Amino acid sequence: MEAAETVKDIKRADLLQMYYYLRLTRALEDRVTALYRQGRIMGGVYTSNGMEAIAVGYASAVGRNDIIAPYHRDMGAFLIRGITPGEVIAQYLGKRTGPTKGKDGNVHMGDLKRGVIGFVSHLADNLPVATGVALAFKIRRESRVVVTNTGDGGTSRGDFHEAMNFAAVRKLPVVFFCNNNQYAYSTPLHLQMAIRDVVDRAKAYGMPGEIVDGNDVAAVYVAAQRAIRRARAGDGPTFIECKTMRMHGHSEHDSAKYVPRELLEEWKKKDPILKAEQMLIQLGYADAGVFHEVEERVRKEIEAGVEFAEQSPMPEGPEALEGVFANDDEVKP
Amino acid sequence: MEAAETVKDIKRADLLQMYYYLRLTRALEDRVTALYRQGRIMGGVYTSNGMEAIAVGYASAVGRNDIIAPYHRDMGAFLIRGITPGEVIAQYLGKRTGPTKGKDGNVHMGDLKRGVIGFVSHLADNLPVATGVALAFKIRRESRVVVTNTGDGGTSRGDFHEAMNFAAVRKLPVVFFCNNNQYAYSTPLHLQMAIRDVVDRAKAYGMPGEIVDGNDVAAVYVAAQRAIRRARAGDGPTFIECKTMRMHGHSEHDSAKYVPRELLEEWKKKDPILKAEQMLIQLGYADAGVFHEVEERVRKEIEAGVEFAEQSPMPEGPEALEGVFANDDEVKP
Amino acid sequence: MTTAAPPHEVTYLEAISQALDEEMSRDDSVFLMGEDIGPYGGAFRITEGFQKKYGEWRVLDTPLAESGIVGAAIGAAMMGMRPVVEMQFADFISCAFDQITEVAAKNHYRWGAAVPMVIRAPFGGGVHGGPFHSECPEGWFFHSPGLKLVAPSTPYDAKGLLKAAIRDNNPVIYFEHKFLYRRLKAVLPAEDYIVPIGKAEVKRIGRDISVITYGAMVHLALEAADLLAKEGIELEVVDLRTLIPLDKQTIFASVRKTSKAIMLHEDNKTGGIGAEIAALVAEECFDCLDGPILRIAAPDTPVPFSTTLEEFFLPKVGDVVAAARKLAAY
Amino acid sequence: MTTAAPPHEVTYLEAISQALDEEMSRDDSVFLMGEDIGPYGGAFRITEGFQKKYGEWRVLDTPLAESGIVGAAIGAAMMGMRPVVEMQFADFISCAFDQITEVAAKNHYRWGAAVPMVIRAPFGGGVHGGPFHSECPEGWFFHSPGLKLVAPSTPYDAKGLLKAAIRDNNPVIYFEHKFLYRRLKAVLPAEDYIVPIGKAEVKRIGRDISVITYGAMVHLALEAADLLAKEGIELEVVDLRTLIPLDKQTIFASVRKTSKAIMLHEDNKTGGIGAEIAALVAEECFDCLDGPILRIAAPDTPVPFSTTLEEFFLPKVGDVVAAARKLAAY
Ligand SMILES: Cc1ncc(C[n+]2csc(CCOP(=O)(O)OP(=O)(O)O)c2C)c(N)n1
Ligand SMILES: Cc1ncc(C[n+]2csc(CCOP(=O)(O)OP(=O)(O)O)c2C)c(N)n1
Ligand SMILES: [Mg+2]
Ligand SMILES: [Mg+2]
Repeated sequence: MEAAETVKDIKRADLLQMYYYLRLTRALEDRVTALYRQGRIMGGVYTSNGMEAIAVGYASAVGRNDIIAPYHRDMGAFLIRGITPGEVIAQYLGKRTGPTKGKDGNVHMGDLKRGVIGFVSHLADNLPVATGVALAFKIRRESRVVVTNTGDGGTSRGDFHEAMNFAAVRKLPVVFFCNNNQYAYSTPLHLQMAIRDVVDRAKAYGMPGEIVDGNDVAAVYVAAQRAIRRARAGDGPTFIECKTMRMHGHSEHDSAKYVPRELLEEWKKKDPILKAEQMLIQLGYADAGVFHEVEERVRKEIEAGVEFAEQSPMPEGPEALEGVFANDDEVKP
Repeated sequence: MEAAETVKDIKRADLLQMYYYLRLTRALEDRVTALYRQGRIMGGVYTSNGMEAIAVGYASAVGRNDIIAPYHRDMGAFLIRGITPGEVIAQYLGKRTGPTKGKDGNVHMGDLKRGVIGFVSHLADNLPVATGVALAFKIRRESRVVVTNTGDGGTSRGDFHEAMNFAAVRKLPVVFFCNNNQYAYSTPLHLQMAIRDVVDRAKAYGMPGEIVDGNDVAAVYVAAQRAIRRARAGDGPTFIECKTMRMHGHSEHDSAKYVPRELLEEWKKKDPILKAEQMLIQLGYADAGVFHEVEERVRKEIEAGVEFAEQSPMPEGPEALEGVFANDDEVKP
Repeated sequence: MTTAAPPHEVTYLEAISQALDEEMSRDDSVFLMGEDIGPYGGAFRITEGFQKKYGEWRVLDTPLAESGIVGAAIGAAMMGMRPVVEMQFADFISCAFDQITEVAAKNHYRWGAAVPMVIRAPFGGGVHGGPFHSECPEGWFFHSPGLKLVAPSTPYDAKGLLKAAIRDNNPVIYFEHKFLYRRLKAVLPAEDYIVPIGKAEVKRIGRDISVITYGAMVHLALEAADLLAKEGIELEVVDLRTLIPLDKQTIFASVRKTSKAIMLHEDNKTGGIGAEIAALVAEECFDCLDGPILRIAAPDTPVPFSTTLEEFFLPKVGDVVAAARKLAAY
Repeated sequence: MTTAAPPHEVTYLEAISQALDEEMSRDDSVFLMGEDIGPYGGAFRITEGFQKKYGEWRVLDTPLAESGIVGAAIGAAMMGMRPVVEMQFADFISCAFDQITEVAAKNHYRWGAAVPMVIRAPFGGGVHGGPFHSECPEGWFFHSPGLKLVAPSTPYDAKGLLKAAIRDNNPVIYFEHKFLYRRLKAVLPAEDYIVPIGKAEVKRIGRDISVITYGAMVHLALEAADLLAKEGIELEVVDLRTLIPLDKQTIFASVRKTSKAIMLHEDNKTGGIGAEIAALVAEECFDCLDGPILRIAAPDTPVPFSTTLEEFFLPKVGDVVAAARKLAAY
């Protein structure tokens, strides 16, 4: 996609594509949640419900040869990088056709061919890894960048600190997003940190930071583009805090009673899909008919995905023994 | 010692005592260095040469029931807490009379009875530990505080981040000092962090921070007192950056060729002992005669310490097996 | 499950809650730290209601920072408190590895400061948790002098060992098996009791082969023993309960009696605790051995997610039966 | 020492430098990261002059942050680089434990991404370093599937194994023994060579007792063998060289020949690598064993600082001699 300074600079087609991915993400995660409720899915289900704009926004800004290192509420980013709904559902169901072939579950998936670093449960662990990706680009003088994301809770971990600092010292081409959704599991922000804006953490590293409305896909996209441009130009990393709200429980088994209902009501009005629709209407780019078409398209794709996943084989037991080590010919030395 | 807002508020006796500890520290470390050069000391020798004012300043401000968690260039703090030059030398020589009975070397020593948390080589590891000390005070509603210190390099570790954040969130009674001596081993500050003042890191935690002339013992003392008062009053942690310069090599085997000579020349003029003498003279508290007396006293104490240490027994081999676990009666449950 | 149980029966999970509750009531210096243990009651709801009862400072929700949490627990412990840290999953203990092995474990040896602290680590597989929610990290800490490790297999031991751990003057890692949380129930004594650290238990007496195991695998061994008894092979099942310090006496006594030994654990085979016990037996009981010392353990891979893979990965009753038959033939 | 040596002899330390230098020349994707490795040349001066030769971006001084360093190496490795990370002392690897065991070790298994990375870990005692500058951390990683571990005992192996590690497509921890740095010298081949990962070496052929060991202890075993030969006891000394994957074939072949085995290592005894090898032997070679499998290792304590204590702590030639005599009597 092309460089944009404000939402007006974004092409209609690009905005519509982001809208599509918002819907695809929402529909996919809703479907996965339904499967979970039916007892079809083992393990946890963490959704980005109400926060889809962040992953969709940043992943839309990333170039074909760039790399992303998403976190556990970035479904849109996986999809934009070409991991299909079918593959995602297969992953949830432990099928051999999921990106990890059943070795790992839920959003713990990655695929270097599609530029996606696999998510590690241990929060913030992938931030130093992202700096290393950027370091490789810097050493080889490639104009590629890496974009990564973390939750507000994840910023409390030492690995966040070590990654931010290293990236800043070496002016690495990496963009750090932070999905500040007010909670880390049941822990509210004020028990997580004694600052109100996570972006204040960027100052500790001499890194520019900015706050963005995380529910506005265009705003996220524009901010991501700007930061990516900086990184590509050799001007180093940026930290972007996206203000948002976790609308579901931490995972689908969690009723999130600890979240005040009014807070959810308030944020419900700022739903990123709603916002995107209002924007598209306002810009004259789309109407209810278009939204309905997208909805239909998405519905079909999800159903096709469910079918693909359900018809995929489970891995055979002994496959558990495969893949601990890479082969000699897997990477050319 | 009593509360002081400026150097003028500090009592003569207190200032003289700090001066004494500056001299004692310098003399002790010089003596240890000499022993090292004679091949008498195994392991590393890290001195606080040229930075003595920091440990002497903060440890002088600490109350009898408070706790310190010093780092590896805080010899003055050990001494002020009552660990004798003899014990220190015994520690260096691996004697049974050192605080660790030969189990550990150099400044890796501690003694809870004297309120000193033992230093751990792994830099910044003791910062979370210090927050836990403060947490115990807070839970028990004791008006005690803990003061800890780290180098500029140590602030790059994740444990620094996790400790600072936790202390700030829970407003724990802990004071974090940072000895910014421009280098971490051979690594200059600009390769350690992309900020010029380490104190900027405090902002990331919503913690007040201040910069102090680390070569001015009175300034360090006043800043420490202020922060300790805040902590004791329940107002939470403070971060204090002491600007200083490492005047010796990282350890005594290191010639520190990587440090520009002019930088050392410049800082030599700001030597903390020189500064203290100028101040004492200016305040009319002391003159060359007093300084000479202190020098003499210190010399004798060091010599007595060397004698004590040399005459102390080495531990017997099988003592290596002792003390892995605490006994049942060591702490009352 | 719990609701259907008669009121005096408690689950393994409830036994843990009870131990925490009773120790907190008994001793003011006991307090809890961890992620989401306060109003939420912890990922597994073990501390549900605790914060209401004991207040915010004794049931402390922390930032998401395992190294910082454990470090803070160490500091508090040195000041005379008895912190009990909850890892949300044992898997995240890797983030606190340095504090545990370098600070907590070495403190007393180095300079005599006791660290009476407990880390609760919900561990183990069979819960479809995948590589990061099923780990058995005990092998790492087994090789870290200065730590005590316990791993209860029953509600009774879960309660008694946790109380003993809290009263111990050393850092203790308490491995609680997630698979057992709601699957086991028992009636526990009304009065205060502990299960002493360092004592294994012979769970089933048998003359033919010793199966030495711990945690969820104890139940696998007992199942296998039932099956094998029908063939006339009598397994003796030794539940280690404490992993460090090992109860060598009980282990050796059993092997000296049966002359044959199987080590069984859910942790990866290479470098696991079974290796140490096999080595000890090979060192100390060689003269009375009538057959090779067999090990049954998970293969050397992460814990796979998919049901088919995890099933293959985990030791099975059939593995114990097969090994026992093989040994019986000696 | 180096200066006195004839020009074609190199120390163990220089062998490491040579391997790094040659691999960096051969392959642009090889680069070095660590604390103070640039202008300073590293705490042990292994990379002295490297930054001048290869530039700031291939010999990268990092902030003081082991977890961040290893994490970055993992990321770079996934992008096709071959980072070699220097731990200033192996002891500090505990700070990077999580990145190593949870990210590097499990990546390929989980989602197929290779992590061709080497971590150089200067380890071991006998240098009066005390608890934090003498550790043998290999036992922890021995129990972490997905890592390869090597531990050379000679300059030849030091060079050859490091080159093999750098060319390997997996995370390899390279344990270089500080005690050997300047104590060993050898003439090395002029041409490029590697020592393949996974191959042990019989350092001395003997018919009576197999001593299985690695690292600095190899030399202890050889010394003991010389002494024992005078009494007519012939030790066979097996140098593992690679700790993971273990060369079981060579181990078993030796034990099958001698029928008696001693495991020797400097690491703490409980849960050490000797336990695994003893267990393997007890499992696979039981029928040919003529005596107990003995282990000689450091006791289960941190490494003490004081000379008298450290001397007591470390395995000694006399320990090997005594164990061999005991076994010979079987
Ligand atoms: C190191 C680590 N500790 C604990 C957990 C368990 N855990 C999973 S998600 C989560 C909360 C994450 O909060 P945040 O980073 O704010 O992300 P969010 O889920 O709110 O998007 C916790 C505690 C973990 N995954 N990793
Ligand atoms: C975790 C860790 N990594 C590496 C080291 C090795 N080391 C000891 S001191 C030092 C430099 C410390 O620099 P700084 O924190 O600035 O303190 P200074 O010595 O300058 O006072 C290093 C790298 C260590 N002790 N701990
Ligand atoms: Mg959050
Ligand atoms: Mg410094």
